[in-house]
Amino acid sequence: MQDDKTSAAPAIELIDICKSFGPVRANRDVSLRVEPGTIHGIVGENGAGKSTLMNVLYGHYQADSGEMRVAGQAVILRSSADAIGLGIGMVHQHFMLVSNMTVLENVMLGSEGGPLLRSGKRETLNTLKRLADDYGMEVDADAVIADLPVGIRQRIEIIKAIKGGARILILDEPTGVLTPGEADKLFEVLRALQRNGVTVLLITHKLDEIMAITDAVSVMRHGEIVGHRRTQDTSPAELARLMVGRDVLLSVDRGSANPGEVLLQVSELACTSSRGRQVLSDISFDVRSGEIFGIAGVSGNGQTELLEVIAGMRKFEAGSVALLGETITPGAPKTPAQIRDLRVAHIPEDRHQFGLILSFDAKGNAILGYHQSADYGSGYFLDEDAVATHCNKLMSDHDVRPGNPALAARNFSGGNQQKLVIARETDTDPKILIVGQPTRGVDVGAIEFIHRQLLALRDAGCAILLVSAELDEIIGLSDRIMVMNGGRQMGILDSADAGRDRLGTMMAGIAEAATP
Amino acid sequence: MMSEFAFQFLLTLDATLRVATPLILCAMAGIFSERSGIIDISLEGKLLMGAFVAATVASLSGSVWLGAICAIASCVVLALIHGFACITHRGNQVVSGLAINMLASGLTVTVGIALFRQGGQTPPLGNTERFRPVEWWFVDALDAIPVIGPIYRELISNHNILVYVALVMVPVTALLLYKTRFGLRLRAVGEVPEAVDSAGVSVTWLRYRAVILTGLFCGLAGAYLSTAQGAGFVREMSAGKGYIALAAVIFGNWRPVPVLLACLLFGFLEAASTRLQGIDIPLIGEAPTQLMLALPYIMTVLLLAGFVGKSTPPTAIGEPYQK
Amino acid sequence: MTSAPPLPRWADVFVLPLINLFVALSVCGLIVLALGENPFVAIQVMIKGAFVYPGSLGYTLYYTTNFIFTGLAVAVAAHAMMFNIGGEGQAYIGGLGAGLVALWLAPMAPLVLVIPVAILAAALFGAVWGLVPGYLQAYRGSHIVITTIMFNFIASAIMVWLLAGTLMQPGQQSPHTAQFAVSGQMPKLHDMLNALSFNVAASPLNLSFLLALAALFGFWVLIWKTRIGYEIRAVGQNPKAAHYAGINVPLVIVFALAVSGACAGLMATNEILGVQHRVVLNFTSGYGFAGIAIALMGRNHPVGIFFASLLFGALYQGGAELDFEFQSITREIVLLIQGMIVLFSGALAYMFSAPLARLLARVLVRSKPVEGEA
Amino acid sequence: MQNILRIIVVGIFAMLSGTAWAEEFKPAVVYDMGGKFDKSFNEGVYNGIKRFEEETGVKVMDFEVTNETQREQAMQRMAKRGATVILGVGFAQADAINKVAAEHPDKKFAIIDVSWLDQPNLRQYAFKEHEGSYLVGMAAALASKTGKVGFVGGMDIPLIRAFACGYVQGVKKVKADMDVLQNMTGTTPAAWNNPGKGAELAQSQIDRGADVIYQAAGGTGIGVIRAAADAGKFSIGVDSNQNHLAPGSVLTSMLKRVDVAAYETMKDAMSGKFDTGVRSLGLAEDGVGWALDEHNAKLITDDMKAKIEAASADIVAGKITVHDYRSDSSCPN
Repeated sequence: MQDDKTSAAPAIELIDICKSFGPVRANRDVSLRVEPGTIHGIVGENGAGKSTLMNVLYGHYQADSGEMRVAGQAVILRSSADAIGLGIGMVHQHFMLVSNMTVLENVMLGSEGGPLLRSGKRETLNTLKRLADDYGMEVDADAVIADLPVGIRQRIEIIKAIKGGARILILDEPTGVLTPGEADKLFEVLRALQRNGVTVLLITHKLDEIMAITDAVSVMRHGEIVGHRRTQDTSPAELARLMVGRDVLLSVDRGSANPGEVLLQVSELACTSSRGRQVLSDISFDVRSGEIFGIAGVSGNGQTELLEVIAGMRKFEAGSVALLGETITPGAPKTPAQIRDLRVAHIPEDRHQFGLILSFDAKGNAILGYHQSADYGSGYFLDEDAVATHCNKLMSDHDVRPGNPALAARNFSGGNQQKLVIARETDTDPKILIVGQPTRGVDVGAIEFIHRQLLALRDAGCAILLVSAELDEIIGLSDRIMVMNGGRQMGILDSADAGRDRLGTMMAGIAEAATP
Repeated sequence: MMSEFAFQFLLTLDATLRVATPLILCAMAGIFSERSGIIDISLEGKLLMGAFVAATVASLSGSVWLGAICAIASCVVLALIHGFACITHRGNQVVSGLAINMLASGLTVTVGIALFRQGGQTPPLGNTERFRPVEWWFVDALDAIPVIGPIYRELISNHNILVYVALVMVPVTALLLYKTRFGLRLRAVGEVPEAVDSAGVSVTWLRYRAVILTGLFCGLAGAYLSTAQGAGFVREMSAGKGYIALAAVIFGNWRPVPVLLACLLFGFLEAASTRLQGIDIPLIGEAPTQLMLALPYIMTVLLLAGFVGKSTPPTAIGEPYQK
Repeated sequence: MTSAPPLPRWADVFVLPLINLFVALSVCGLIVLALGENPFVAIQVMIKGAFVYPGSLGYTLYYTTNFIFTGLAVAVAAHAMMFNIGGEGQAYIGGLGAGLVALWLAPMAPLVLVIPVAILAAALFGAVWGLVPGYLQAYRGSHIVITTIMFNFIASAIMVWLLAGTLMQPGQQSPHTAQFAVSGQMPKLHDMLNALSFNVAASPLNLSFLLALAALFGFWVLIWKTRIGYEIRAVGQNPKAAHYAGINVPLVIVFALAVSGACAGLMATNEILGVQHRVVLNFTSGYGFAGIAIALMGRNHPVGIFFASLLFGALYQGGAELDFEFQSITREIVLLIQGMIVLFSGALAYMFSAPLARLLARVLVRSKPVEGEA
Repeated sequence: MQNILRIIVVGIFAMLSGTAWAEEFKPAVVYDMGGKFDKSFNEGVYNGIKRFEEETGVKVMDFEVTNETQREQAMQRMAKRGATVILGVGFAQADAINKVAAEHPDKKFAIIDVSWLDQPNLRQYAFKEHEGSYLVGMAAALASKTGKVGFVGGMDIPLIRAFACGYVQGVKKVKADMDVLQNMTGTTPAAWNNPGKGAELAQSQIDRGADVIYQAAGGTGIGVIRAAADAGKFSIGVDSNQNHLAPGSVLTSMLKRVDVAAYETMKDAMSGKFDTGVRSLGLAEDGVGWALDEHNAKLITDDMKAKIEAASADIVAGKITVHDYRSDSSCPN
């Protein structure tokens, strides 16, 4: 099936692939060529459409339109089985491993070699041995998955993907959960695969990995491919800029900040995820009244966890957070309600998961988090008229359209949903505002409106902590900028000193700037 | 005196086996469905339907085997309804199970009255319309031997053929689950259906096969109730046994051999409570039969709450699979 | 990933449930046909039996009362996305509470004191029986469905033990308590109306019916008008957002289950205080499970629950009439109808959703554009 | 024209006055939860009703209750449908009939197995089950080879204790040191309808050495009879003649002539001889007895038959008094 190198038919060729989920267009006219025997990177922010694309390629989803060719042949994949038959293997972001089964059983799954397991087992053991010899991927066949470290689990995923002689291997965010050492081991394996003629597609948002291992790279943004580069011809900074885009052009003159007292102080914060991975380590900074403190970084480098810790939504292991003089420590935590009562407002990163209850109408969402306030009722009861009045006021003040408090939140456009969340959180005249991704999935008109509001709030003396993956947004709004990478802070810059290139390289975790 | 006690204990064990048989078959049925990720609280309804159809067909045709086959078929139909709702239409598995339990309650009595006009019962079944106990070889010859003789006669021989079938079904289930391709995929689909899908195996078809097996085993259990242990169908004769079997599945952590032990334990509680009824036990007083009958439920609650042991249900149970 | 156009709200709330009900009844009609009877005649008999004969409306509303309470029990929990199928056990234990109060207090206190206390006891006992599974779900992670099933059986064992033991009326043949003194008996509506010189046929319908209507109203207020109701709905619709909003999610779950259990417990006021006037075995006789069908059909809304309860009340009362009229159909057909309704309105609720949406989209396409589309 | 007018007037008058105008005889019976084909108590009543229907050609309305509320409701319905005499089956209907009878003083009511109510229009049947049980107890003792016999009751209530007590007295009359194993199926009405458990209880008694088992357990008893037949032992039927259920294994049946009571009720009501009050039916009244027919003829030896009939005569004559458990809630042995 593999032609000689001379024929040079692309291992994979996608032409104008489109895929929508309901109203959400996950992939728009995606075209991609992957040369055989290369390691091809695909980078992009969360939600850029990378995983959808790969699932289309793996037959898990069917594209709405577009063409796909494998080794020059046009193919139609109806299921994963078709993809497997064409020699495509995939390692998913979330491991497809059954944790209470053994390594051997997991590897056999789907290719048991007969109705009884016995003969298949022997064969699979041979395969495991061969792969261990060829690629140095040694595993204990009888170990139960649950007992194995993440790195080994991923190795098993790779074994599963290539055991049947796959010529194309797709890896979706393979290093997201790996330690640096484990990631290095993974790269060795990938190189060995490449030497054996396997084409590798590597999806990641970690730029250093792209630079370290790929031959070529495609950048995705908002469901589209925004650039193809040969790795040797590009730089992390360029990729970072491509990823986070430059379509957000800030026309607002933000004027100079007038910082006052420190309202929010984070000291030596450390936090581990429920899976035991260190997601924040040694984070320290402070935010003053009247300033916007921006946190730059590619998504998934600890920003989410940082916001959640400050908002009282996540337990943490060490350090402290001081909000308006009240100190939270792991031993003395506060609930989100207690923190909100301190007049700390929180615009969450993901409005669909946290900021809104989509099935509730706009009224109901207008008081989410403030439903215990005396403004919206007395005693145990909610005063519907007061809520409706409040919602109407929010909607007209913040230009939420349509201005219908009885319309369910899911029926508003993304921009108007976000305006509603921002309206709710800023209307209380907060002392501290923590904001995550304020303009993600928001149309251009609304972006400007939202930016103006944040600045007005700053000028009114609010301390704003802003997390955004949009580099231009961070640069355009922030007075000071902290860059995060891998759960650590890479440095804090005055926005006057923060050029795109400098931030880009810091975001890629490459250079660490001196802390002013 | 002591040997009399031992003999009584032996007989209680013997009764345990008889009482536990429908539990074992139902629980093995439950293992298939639940291991594939589909909650099945309709074991009860299927058991009832199986019992009804087995007795009805046996009574009308005179053939107990035809009765058992039809019982299995009817339970498979119910299982397919469950599958259609839960797998194809991704409906709520608990609601679907409840619906099937209600349907079974209503249908058995309605059809029973229409057919036999006996208040929902079938006529009593004659000997040819029932499964009969099977006497093993050398029972009389071994009688003379102390200990082994009585054990052989009472505990091992002279059981109904379906009792042996139920016992055989446990290793069959275990082999199916742990030694075959189907079993490997079944175990995987209840944990991580995405893994099965991405390995190129149809989740839908796999789960359908699992519920069909559930129907099959439930049909046998139903046939045992009305044509082996009993001699005819009476309304609501499943009397919560399906739920006890479900409790046993949970208690046995969804694994065949522990589930068997749980069934035997629950069966023993029932057999013992029957025998201890009204008897004063030293220190305890009158045997607390209600407590003994409720013990399976109480133990299951404690287990689920993590107060005794740990229950690890299949990870994907209860969640419809959507790509 | 079949993405049908969204179903208009009115169609979702009215048309879809009616289609589901129609399909469920049609299947039952086919079964009646198979039994050799005319389903239309059967329906006529049921309607007459439920509404037309003297006193039949009273019986219908008496059954309706039970269904309102158990339907509410399921609905309250459902708003917190909890599946309470323990209504049966909660009502049973609620009956114990009402019974204990009526037995002990009635001989020495007037009705105006005994009845309210007994009602409270019913609610309280039911609440406890709902709260425990709620706690185990919220704080220990036990599956609420399995726990409530088990609690039904445990309740049943406790009641048998008590009614055949300590609480059994001495010298009696069957396991039930002694009859309550008159001040422990909920007044019958026909007695009250007759006292006001309206001439109404006797039926078991009693003041509990008004309590049920009040509970429906209270439920509406609780869920849609109070802060805690807001929290319950928020937890049910999006627990993550609820956590973000500072809501104590596990506590709200426990609270919802306690209210749910209390509603189920109140069913005992109708059966025990209103009709039996003593605690009897198995007085719940499946009403708790039927509550699931009620809540599913009524879309967890008080108006829907009322009409669904009325439908089921009519089915129960009219179903008894089938026994008189037909040789081959008995009231067990009602169980069958109940099962079909749960199947089609519950498990297969959305089977007709996508086709209906497509049909409506085709019909309505020219009428007006949808507002606020993303 | 006048004729038509007269018809109309009479018709209207008839509609208004309902029952008062031509008192038509309309009998009704309300069976209890076991249903009229329970092979036992309810079926006995059904047999009596059937005989009445066949002899007179009058159709008897009937209803089988399936839940607690329906007892009263069914009787009310029967009364409203114009029933002139309503028969309730079993003590569970006592409360309901007490109430409905009071509300309908113009109608006649009868109930079986109840003796404690007080309504002027109510006839109550009480049976001396202990006398019949005494006779089958003798039969059991005479037929037993192991020296142990058993008793399986349904729900544990005084009525069933009376069965057991009479049985024990009969057994001891034959052989004073004989063991009688006793079990009750349960404490709830479900105990009447659990043949599986009945079979288990019988098996446990057989395991302990009993070779004749008397059951008074409604539908549960079917399981007892089956288990005894499977094990090659004897069982004794109850209420109806159950000898045919397992010919050669059912030793005899304790007859409780509820069919007679039902037939008599209807017949008396039809002929206007319906008197109220408590009717106590024992051996003397032929209300209880033991069954001997072609199915068990081979099992009952002449000697057994002679001894049982002698005892029966003695009881009728008052030479033997069988103690009724219900009189003092205790059994002499």
